[in-house]
Amino acid sequence: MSLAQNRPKTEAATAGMEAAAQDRAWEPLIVAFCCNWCSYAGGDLAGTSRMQYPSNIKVIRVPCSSRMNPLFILRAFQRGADGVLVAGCHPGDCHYSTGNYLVRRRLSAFKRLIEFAGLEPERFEVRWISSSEGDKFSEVMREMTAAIKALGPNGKLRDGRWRKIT
Amino acid sequence: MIKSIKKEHLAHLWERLASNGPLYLPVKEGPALLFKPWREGAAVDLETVSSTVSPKEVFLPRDEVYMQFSRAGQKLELHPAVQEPAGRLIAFGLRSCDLRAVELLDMVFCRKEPVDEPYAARRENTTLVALACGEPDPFCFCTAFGVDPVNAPGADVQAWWNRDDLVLEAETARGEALFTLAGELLAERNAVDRPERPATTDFSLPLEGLPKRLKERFDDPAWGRLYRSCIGCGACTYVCPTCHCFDVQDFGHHARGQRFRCWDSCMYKEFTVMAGGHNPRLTRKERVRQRFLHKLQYFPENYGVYACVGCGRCLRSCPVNLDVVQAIRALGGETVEQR
Amino acid sequence: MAENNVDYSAKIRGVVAQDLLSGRIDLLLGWEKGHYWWQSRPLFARDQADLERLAWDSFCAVNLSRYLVDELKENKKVGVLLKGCDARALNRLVQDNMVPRERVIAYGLPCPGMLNYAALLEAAAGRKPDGIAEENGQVTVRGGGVELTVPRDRVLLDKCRHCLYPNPVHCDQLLLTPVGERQAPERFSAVQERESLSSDARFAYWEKQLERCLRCYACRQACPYCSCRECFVEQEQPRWLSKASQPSENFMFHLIRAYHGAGRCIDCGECQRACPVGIPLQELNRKLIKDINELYGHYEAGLDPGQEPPLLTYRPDDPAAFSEK
Amino acid sequence: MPRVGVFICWCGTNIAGTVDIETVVETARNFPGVVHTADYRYLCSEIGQDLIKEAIKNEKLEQVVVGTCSPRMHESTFRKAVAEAGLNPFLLEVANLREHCSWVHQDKTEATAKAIALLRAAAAKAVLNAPLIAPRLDVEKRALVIGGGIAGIQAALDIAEAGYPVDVVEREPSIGGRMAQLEKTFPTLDCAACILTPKMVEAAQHPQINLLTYSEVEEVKGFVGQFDVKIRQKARAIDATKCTGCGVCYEKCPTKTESEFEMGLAKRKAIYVPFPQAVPNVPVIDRDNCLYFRKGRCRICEKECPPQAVYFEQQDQILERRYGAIVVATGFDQLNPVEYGEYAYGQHPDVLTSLEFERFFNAAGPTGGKVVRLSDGKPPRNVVFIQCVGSRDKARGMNYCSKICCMFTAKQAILLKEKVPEARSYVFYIDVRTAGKGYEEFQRRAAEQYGVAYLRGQVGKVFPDGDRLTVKGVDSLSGKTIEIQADMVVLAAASVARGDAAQVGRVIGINSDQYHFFNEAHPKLKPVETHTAGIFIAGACQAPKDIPDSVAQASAAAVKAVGLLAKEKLQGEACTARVDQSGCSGCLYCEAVCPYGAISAVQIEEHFRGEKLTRIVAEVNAALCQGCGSCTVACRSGSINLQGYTNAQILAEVDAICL
Repeated sequence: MSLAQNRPKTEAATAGMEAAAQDRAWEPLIVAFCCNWCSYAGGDLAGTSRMQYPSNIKVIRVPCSSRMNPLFILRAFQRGADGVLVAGCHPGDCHYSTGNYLVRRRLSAFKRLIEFAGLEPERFEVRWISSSEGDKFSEVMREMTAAIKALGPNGKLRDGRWRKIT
Repeated sequence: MIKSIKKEHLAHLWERLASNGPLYLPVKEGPALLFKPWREGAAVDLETVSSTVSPKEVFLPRDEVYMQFSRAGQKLELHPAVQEPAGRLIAFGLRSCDLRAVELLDMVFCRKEPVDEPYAARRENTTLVALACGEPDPFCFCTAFGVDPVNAPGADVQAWWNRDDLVLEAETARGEALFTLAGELLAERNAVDRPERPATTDFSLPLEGLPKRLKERFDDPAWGRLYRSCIGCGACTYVCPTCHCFDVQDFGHHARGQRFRCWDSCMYKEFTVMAGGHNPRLTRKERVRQRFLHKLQYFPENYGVYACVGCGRCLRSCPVNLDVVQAIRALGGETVEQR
Repeated sequence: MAENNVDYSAKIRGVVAQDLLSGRIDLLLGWEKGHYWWQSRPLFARDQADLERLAWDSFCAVNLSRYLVDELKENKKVGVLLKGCDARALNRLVQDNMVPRERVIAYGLPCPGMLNYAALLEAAAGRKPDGIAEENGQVTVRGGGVELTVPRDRVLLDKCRHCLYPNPVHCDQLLLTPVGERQAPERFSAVQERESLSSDARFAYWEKQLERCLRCYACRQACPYCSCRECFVEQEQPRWLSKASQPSENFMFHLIRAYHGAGRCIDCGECQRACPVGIPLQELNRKLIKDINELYGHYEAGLDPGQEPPLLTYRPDDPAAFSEK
Repeated sequence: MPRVGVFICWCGTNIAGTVDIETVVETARNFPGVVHTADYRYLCSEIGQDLIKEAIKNEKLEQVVVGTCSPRMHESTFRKAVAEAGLNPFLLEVANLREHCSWVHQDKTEATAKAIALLRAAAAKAVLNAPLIAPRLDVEKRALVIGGGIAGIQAALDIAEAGYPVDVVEREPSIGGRMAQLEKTFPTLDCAACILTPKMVEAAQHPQINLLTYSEVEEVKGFVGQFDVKIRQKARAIDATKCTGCGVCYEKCPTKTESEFEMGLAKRKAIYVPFPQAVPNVPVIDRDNCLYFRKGRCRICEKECPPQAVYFEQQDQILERRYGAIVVATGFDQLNPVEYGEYAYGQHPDVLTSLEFERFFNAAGPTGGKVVRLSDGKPPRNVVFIQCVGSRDKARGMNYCSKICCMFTAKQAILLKEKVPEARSYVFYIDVRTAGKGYEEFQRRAAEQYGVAYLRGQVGKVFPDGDRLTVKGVDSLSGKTIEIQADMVVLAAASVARGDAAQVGRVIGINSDQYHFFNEAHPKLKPVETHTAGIFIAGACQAPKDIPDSVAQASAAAVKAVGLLAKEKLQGEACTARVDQSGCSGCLYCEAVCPYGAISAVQIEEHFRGEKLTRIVAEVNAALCQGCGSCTVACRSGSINLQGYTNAQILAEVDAICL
């Protein structure tokens, strides 16, 4: 069995960073969790309106932004996401009345916590995008991709093992 | 062969010894003392008697990969874990209790078939340097289990302090190889007397005939009193030099992943949960009893020796001060404590 | 306090003995001395003889509230000795429906803060202390024929240093005289210090701290808010995280452990005290307390069980920690 | 590993033009579980759907993944297809390869790579899909209309005419609402009472309509098809079964107080009907003002009442009833312009709101139908109408247009000219908005035939000047300052949501906009639905609107309600939350965050060391749950999970995307 397993873990933590940097043409991976009723539909509208944005964004549909367990966000970072976005209806417009009001509290607290742990603020964002805001959807996606590109690959919270098995 | 080195030159020695492979030694990390591979600037502490966590992870890492798997369509494929060439390890500064514990782990993992290959490989490649204890910690009670704080059988090198000199005596060929590696950093020495054996805390433990008495007292109500303060964490098992249970888990995704083993603790309620949900050790009572009986009855029955070395780590680390001494006192005496 | 140990212990013993012997309670949760003078461990007293061992001194750090969850399965009514933090812990458990309050008799013990053995060792300056005496906010450490006196504040447990509520709230009976107001402690100073660092420096700090995590879960087991029957950590379906000692897994565990206490953590510091490798866990919890207080109004978990935890409610005009444009 | 089939749609060239279908299909073949792959030009076509159905049968597929347009577009189509082939419809997962991929990216390599990632995520989720069955719910064949104004009356009549019983809850002692306060209506100048009163009577006499006046909704629980509503019927202190409506009681009552109906411009008695045409024509005793209720003496009305209908001991009644659908038509208020100090409202008796002014034209109104100054009883010569008081006022956070003011001002100016031919009207306006059939013509008539002077500009200040009022404004067309000596000033105060609209919305379970007008589910396509299924809105509670719009919306809401009531059973939400009781520790944080009250505590029994213990756990009412999943995050132990979007499924999607 490998002795490398015994390597000090701090090295393993940066291994993800190194591995990502080694990719010749690094492109950030951004996971966007969008609520079905507003933001996902906003994404659909961006599509129907052919509003281009970078393909780095990959959307996962959730019924409501209040379905967003912070563990999903950490999981994405652990498995190599360079940025994570949660998008929901504007406060007051929640399909389920109050979901995004709760999200605002939950994810504000969580965002500050992971920033406290050392994650750059740009890497985790929450945005309100309505179903009629196709333009905003594509703009947010462009802005976020640019911000993450400027930051470079994320090694923090990332699991060094993931790249080995993938 | 006896050699020595001045205390102030030790940093050079670490650098030299670490050049050939990881050099594990006690390093101060925050308030904890941990066996870690030496790195430039590491706060090596050879004074404190016992490390917070035992050095067992040198041989039994907290996690290690067994194999990899991948899946395409309906087909599942297994692949060996990526092997990296085995290198030499040096574990420096283990105490006599730690050495005794290594011996116990050997009994479990490599003295009998089936041999645990990853453990055996590490053990085979490791040079063990024992360090004699000066003044023991109040938690130390190793002498109760027949451990000699200044003399550790099984070590490749036995070291002890002589004022500001660290004196080292090679006991094996591996120990001599270490001297060769250290080269000019170690000075030739004439024989130096080993330090006197210090007194450790005397808890007056009734160890004579203990396994037999415990066996009779499996259902004693005293267990029902003893366990209550246990909060069910795994601190005692993880700091313990002889606890060696592990779990096997997967990491990855259903398309690809790896299977690894990692430390586990019999104090966790999930430890014995079976596939259908049944848990034979339903409450903390059964788990606490299991842990102490394993150390004090089952291990002696199987290997003829107690699986406690009196290092005192559980006395120090248990958040509620429930430890092996407590257990022996409550259930191990001529009569069972009635409260 | 140690000077008058016997008196206080005897006084407490007197009151609880009446309740225990009259059958008002079936069990009393208190403390007794451990192997060493600096250890006081949980006592589960059922009769007068058990009560003889009851001790109240400066080492009764263990929070007894959590034992109520299991002990109430076997006992009808349980009495429990509670320091300030322990009383808030009981409120936490009551609010989370883990403990039926009506089956508990809570005896409050105003607490001057518990002492830290490691700090006493340091105060003893290399000598092996064999006991202490306390008077007027001073602790005298005896050892090796010498006596050294230090201010009590210097040898407190970390968890007690910034205690805001040393007097137990919502108790059925207060057994001792309330202690005076603590001087305004700088509860968030460590958090602020960390906040002033760059992202990378913060990450490096936490990486170093969390690297030594054993995943023994003592922090969780000692914690009054970690009262779940099943923890996400151990769940198999789905497997949120494994027991692997990997930095990312350690981060995930500790960030979520702290996050699950968002708006719920009573800031008792048992997590940090229980940690065998001394990870400054309370900093993560306090970060959340500080932010939630800043964003959504002041809230102290455990003080008022009737007040809704801040993450279970909202105001339409709440601020956010992200852009709402 | 379940047997998975993956189907990729070209969508003509919509997907295939940007995504390399062949590469995607090749890659998908090796996804875990996949046993079958296919692609087709238009998967949503009948042939395309057949392709899926046949594969399900031939390849014994257990899960289906389609890479197509947005699931918001065709998920239901493919669910149906899957169901027709004998699979549970929820064993289908959609990867959005069009709106979220081929339409927003141009580089074929990039788009193809992303398509694979999205498809991989869908496949990873699919293998964890479980069959789900949407609950079938009963429908209570009765509707509730909240609010008895013209919108509520219309909705009630339409529902009743369709054959369903309707209860109308009106908080005032009579139905009629705001329209009852109007003298004439624009643009026809019909007498409001002449067209409203017959409707009121029709509602009162309709066998399917039950009027609950002087009543308020206290609680709405339940869900579409089964709303359980508590209605408080306030005690009138009159036995309505005995009362003949003769009016002797209020003739004899010695106590006077301000009439709400007359906007405080006239008095009414402590026992009263709000207006002569009130329906029902049963008085109410105003307990705050009645001498007997205040001081325990008087009882004149009781003595004088011929049929002995006065019944002081009457108590409020709580009516609990189940309804299948609810129409909310709670109307609006007119802004109290007292805070707009520049207009001197409240400082001078001749500064009025338009609704107050309206009452001057009514024969039964405070002035007996004469338009006179309240200060001296003389008819006014110069009347200044000020538009947009509180509307289109960004500075004060009131951005919207109140819609009806331009028209009612034109109407009042015309009525004024008819009553007081020598009077001159001046209208200060920002814009004149007359969108509506016949509206423009009507306003032009006011300006051209009735000589109403329209001045484009805003009034800076109104000051009392002796017995007259000086109005200072700026004509924005000429830029000149205008000063008018006015005898009366009429303020077109904004139409605002009812003062307690937000509170009412919370009780009913619908949300409102920043101005507290209730929100429709979609501004264009669902104008009368709300986000809560089974609750509809009509009239000015949704936004300011005139009578024809209110009536039209009321009929629309009625049709929606009738459509619902006509259903035998309703299909509930399939993706609902579910509790794993073994892990649930009963903290009930889930209950606290559930917007639908779908979660409650239940006691369960467990065995522990041979003894029976009881403990509390959470339970989900699947009929109430709408599947938002907020509870799953409040649950730290993951013991409550959302079917269709389980924790395991979302994690699998994350992993797959990060592969």
